[in-house]
Amino acid sequence: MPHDNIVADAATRILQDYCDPQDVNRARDASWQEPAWRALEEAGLTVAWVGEDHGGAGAGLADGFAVLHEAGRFALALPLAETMLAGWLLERAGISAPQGPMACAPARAGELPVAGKDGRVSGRLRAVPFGKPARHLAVLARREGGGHAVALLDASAARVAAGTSIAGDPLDTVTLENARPLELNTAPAGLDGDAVLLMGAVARSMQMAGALERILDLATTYAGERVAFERPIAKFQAVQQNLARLAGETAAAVAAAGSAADAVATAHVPHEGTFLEAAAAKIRVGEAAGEGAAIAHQVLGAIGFTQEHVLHRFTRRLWAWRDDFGNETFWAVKLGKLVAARGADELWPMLASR
Amino acid sequence: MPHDNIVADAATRILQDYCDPQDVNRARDASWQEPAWRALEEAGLTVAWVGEDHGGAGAGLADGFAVLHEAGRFALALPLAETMLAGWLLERAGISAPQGPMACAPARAGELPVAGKDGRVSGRLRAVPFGKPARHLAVLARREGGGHAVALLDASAARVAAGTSIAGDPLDTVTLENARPLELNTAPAGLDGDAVLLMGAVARSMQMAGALERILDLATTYAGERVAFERPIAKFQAVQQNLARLAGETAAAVAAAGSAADAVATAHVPHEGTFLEAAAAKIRVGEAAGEGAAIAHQVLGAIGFTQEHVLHRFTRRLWAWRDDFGNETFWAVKLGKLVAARGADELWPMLASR
Amino acid sequence: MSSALQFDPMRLPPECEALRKEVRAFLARELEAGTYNANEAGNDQAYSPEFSRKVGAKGWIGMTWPKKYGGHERSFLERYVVTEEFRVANAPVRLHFVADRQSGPVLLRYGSERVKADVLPRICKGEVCFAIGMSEPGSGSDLFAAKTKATKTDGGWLVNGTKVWTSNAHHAHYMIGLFRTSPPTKENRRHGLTQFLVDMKTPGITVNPIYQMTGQHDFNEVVFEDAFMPDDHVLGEVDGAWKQATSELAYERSGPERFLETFYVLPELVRMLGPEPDTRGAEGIGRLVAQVHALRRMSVSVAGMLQAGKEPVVEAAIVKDVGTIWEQKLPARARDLAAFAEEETANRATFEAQLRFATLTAPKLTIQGGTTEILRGIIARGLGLR
Amino acid sequence: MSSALQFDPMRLPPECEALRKEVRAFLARELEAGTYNANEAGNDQAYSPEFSRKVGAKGWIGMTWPKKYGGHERSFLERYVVTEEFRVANAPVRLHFVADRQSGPVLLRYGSERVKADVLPRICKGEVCFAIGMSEPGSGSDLFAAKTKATKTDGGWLVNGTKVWTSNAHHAHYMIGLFRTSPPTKENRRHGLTQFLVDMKTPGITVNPIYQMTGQHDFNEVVFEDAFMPDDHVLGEVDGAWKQATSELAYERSGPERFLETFYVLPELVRMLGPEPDTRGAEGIGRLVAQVHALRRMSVSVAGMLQAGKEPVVEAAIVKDVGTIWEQKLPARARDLAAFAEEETANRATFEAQLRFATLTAPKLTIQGGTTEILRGIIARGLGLR
Repeated sequence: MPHDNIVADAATRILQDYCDPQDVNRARDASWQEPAWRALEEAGLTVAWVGEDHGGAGAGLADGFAVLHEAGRFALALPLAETMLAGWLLERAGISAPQGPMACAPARAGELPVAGKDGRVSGRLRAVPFGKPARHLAVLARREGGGHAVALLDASAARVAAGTSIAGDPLDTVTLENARPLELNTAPAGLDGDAVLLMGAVARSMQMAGALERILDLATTYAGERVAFERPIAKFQAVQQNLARLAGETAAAVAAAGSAADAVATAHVPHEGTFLEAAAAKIRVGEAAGEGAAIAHQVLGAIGFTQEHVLHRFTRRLWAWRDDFGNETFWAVKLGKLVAARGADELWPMLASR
Repeated sequence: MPHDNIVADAATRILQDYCDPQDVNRARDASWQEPAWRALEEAGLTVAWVGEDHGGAGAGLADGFAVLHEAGRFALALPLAETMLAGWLLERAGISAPQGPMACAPARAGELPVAGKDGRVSGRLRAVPFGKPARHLAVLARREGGGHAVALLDASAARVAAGTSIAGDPLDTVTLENARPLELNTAPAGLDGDAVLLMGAVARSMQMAGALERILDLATTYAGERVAFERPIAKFQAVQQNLARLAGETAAAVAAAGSAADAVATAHVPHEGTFLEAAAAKIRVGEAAGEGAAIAHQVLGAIGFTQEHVLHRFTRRLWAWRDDFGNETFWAVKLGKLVAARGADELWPMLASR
Repeated sequence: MSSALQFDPMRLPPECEALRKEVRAFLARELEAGTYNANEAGNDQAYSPEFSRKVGAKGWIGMTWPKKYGGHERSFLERYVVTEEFRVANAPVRLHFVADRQSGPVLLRYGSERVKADVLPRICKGEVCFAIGMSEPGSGSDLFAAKTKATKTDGGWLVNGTKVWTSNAHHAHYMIGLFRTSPPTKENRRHGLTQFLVDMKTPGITVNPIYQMTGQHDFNEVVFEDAFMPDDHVLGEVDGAWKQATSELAYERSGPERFLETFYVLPELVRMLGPEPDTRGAEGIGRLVAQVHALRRMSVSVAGMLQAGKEPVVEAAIVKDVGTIWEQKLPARARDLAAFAEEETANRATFEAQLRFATLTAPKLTIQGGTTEILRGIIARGLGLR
Repeated sequence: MSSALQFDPMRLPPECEALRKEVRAFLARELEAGTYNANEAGNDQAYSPEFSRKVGAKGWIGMTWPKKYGGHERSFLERYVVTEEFRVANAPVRLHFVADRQSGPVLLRYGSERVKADVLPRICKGEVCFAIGMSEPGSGSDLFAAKTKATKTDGGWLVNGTKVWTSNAHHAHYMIGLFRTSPPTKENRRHGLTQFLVDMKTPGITVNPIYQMTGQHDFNEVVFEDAFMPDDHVLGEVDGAWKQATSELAYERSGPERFLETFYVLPELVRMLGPEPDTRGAEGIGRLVAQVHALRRMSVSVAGMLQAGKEPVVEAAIVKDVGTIWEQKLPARARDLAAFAEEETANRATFEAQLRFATLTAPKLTIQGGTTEILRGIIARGLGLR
């Protein structure tokens, strides 16, 4: 998977070496995780979005999104996106990022903990991806008295109720009760709950686009190999038409996610265009995830829903990721309200401005 | 199209003789209409639902629905359903039905004219099918002071603004301003605006089911005849899969409409089960109309959207009929509210009771 | 041809409604007694010898079969009611369901007298679990490519080869297996396969699990190494299985289990949206209810035709095609509609667990027992296109 | 193969945005002046010599062609902006659009110098309307089954036969026709067809209207009876049209007109639902906007690749497939979403007229210029499946 991005190339090499989906799927335990994480960390990828003066790699947003695209292509089941997002959040507030896996919150709409005047943070955060394995938490909080703050917390400061996503990855409820952060800084203007969701939405969109590319590969390859009625099923028009639809969904996802990532990466300050792009990406990629996973499973048949086959590593993460940082419906209502408020005559100019 | 219903058989013979869709489509004017209408009238079909003592044929509800099924199979563009519905409404209130075409109102939710204490009727009725060509109108009105009344009006008592449906059939706005009815009787208990919509919905469902059966025939026959890439397109798996889907939509429509007609015909008094059946029919048949028309057009290609080909007589009426007497969305909200009010544990018993 | 699609408004006769009450009372008692948990997602897969024996004792297995084989000579419509009530209740029918639906009827039609007298009464008692050995590593939708070989030997046959995707094989007492007894001929590639009743205790049979992405164990690989099948375990004509394959399919395809597989999500969604949903929620529920009502009316209509001795092959295939697509899409629709439900709704945990299980199960609904593409091919053939 | 699907986040360069302003100002003036009516459903089909001449004078026809043929040597991206703004404005481009999009590029590539010097400058002035003569009564999707025959004669060819579904033929000054000059060969059934520039004034050509179910006249039957085509009207290789057919298709397929055909319904829906729609309305609008945004970003991406000299055949086919399905379903979605709009909304009449026209137009969007099935076949080939 060649691209013109040396940061993403580095990620690809590590993922190929340590996180091959077939190997991971065959692994009987989690022993692959530690060396894989170490390699990602040593390459600076986990702190890609942290400035060099805050202990990070200082990669651009675009490079980081390209890394997440790769992570999606490998159905990576490590908190890389989460740690990167946490790093981004800390960096925005000028807080140095620690080593080790982090979780970033809120990942669900309408859930902002509160930072009291004493600097302690309280609140319940549901559906936090990789909350349990995180060594630190980066949390956006609403400040008592107004404004927002970013808090870095040691995991021990939180009560974490472990859960799992439909992919089997950690999806946890984090409860903060007067938790004392390691650091707490005022969030810059514009960094509110929606801004965190937006960044998370684009990250997940890139991961999903990568996973969709891979299931298109898997299904296409399988169709060329699997024989039924004395010829490869790829020769059946019904299979061809299904795979063409899968290609269409994948293309829409790649285009929407890539465009949103580019928009976020190049916007000096977030604006309505960035919002349109991010919302549209999470909606359209989420729709493609549902449709695409269904088509891939239909093409692969029985083999595709065994544990043994690698397909489920991708499809289950597509089903999981579309729910994080606002699902399609959440963003659609938000986007629809904006469009309606701007009015009919502004719709085309808004689209054409992108 | 053999069935075990002599009333419907009579309708079939007349429709074959006077209203063959190919002939009607080729006709340069409306001169086919008058003899066709006369034949239907002479056979008593237009007043099928009027008791013999009120000048009608006294056919059962089931027979009448079977006639409408046939009318749908011929994409009949005459006010047969409307006149039958009007006759039914008059009969329910013990009013004798006149000869000639009638319209039945309301056909749209939330529009009930008011019958004053002086017996005069006022109100605006939109989207009344075949309002303009009707010689009489049968209208359900809300009585000042409570209850409902059925009014028989001479067409001259109303102001009718002519419109057309997407099928090119009359779809008119009828305005009544202190109109003096020829007759006005109190409606029996339970005969309210919803009851008229419900009866109309089942009538339209039967017409649509018939039209869907016919477009399945047309598309299947065409696929067997049309050659592309040196073989009939019926031999292409993509065409086969499309036609199988069309068969599925048609089957669902036939089953849902037939079941609702049976439920209405056999219910001594309307009950929740009748409502479920009628609402479900209009919803499911309306969905099948949209899907089915799209598939048929896709199979027939360019020829299918010429005036010359008969397909549009069916598809345009499917698009029109699904809007009359409440569209899918209208009934879905109504049905959904009922189900929600009854509660989750009553859902299955309700379904299983049918 | 198409106007021959028959879906008459069949109504279940009064005796069915009496039976329905009895079934519901039985299920309520068992639920109360803790025999099973209706809210446990995937519970319908559960294998419960205790429960199946009770069902057998009620006379609800082999309901339509002759009394001389332990059956009850009741109507297909009565069987329909039992099936749908059990399905909707998520009752644990795994042990007896395949035997009741598919295997028993095959034995009735093609089994030797000895086999019928031996096996059928035990099925009716709820003691016997069946598996179906059709698919092989190289043959899924294309059953007639099967290679597992039965070689004639003294007094019977020796079987060698491998079946895959065999549901229940790890529980099953018997399998109905499709084995190659002759090569296909030039004129008829479907020639040469024979159906056998396989006693799963036969030496030379190994069952290996194939786990699903849901984590469940349902599929198996079944390996045959010189496994001996006595002559009277041949079902029907040697080399002639292709003539026997289709007649049972009509009710295998059109039963209520063909659109109710994920139904449990719908009442839970209704519960979550509460008694006064907004327009969006009400519309969503209304459409889903209309669709499932239409499916049930189609399915009951086919049951009526079966009861009348007809063979509605195309109608049955349509029920399965439209039904499995519906039950497959239901979880996605429910997910959308639940998006704005209150976070703290009492049944949220139940709903989310069921939705997750339904989402993971959904892909296989349009594969198992004939893929969408195969079904649509059958429908197309019925329309005269092939 | 699939990971080669390229949809980079192309952004239109600044000169495009300046141009966009100019185009919008022009359209606003023409609208003001009454040259056309943006709200008239189906107006995009309108044939307006006055309007096309003005567009030509602005330099917005043949924008990417060499100046020596009257072109303007601007970028594909600039042409993209003009196309999408005209499309969204429902501007009456029927006279020049086909010539600009398809016929001109064919002439540029395969026309004789004399033909190019004669015809292209007149296209650029907005004076010349083109039709495309491909389909025949016996050949629709399968272009290579064409039978209309061109027989060699002194100094040219005599054409006999019939083309159908020929859009614009009743207005057109020229047609690009596909005629049989030799029989197909055993090895290559696509051999033997030749493209010609047809002057529609040629004696022996009769145009008969084929009315559509919308009531519109767009299609025609074109009958050739010994119509003479001079030798220098042959485009490209005699018998070798099959080599020429695909290279233009990428931008024929991926332009903004491939997903904006019914777009006019969407702003009208937004207007009807008002500034504060309920959750149901907001969700519906939001999803539709997300989908059309994604399509436009895909389409712009392909335009960028074309500008860079690439031939993104599969990507272009995907844009058309996904785009036409979207624009086809838009009217149905809008109908659902409008179901609870206030009866007396100011724009109801406009919305309903547009919705009706869009509903009637929708079926042909997945037929014209390559059916969904054909497009998906092309995509499948690109994936390496065929």
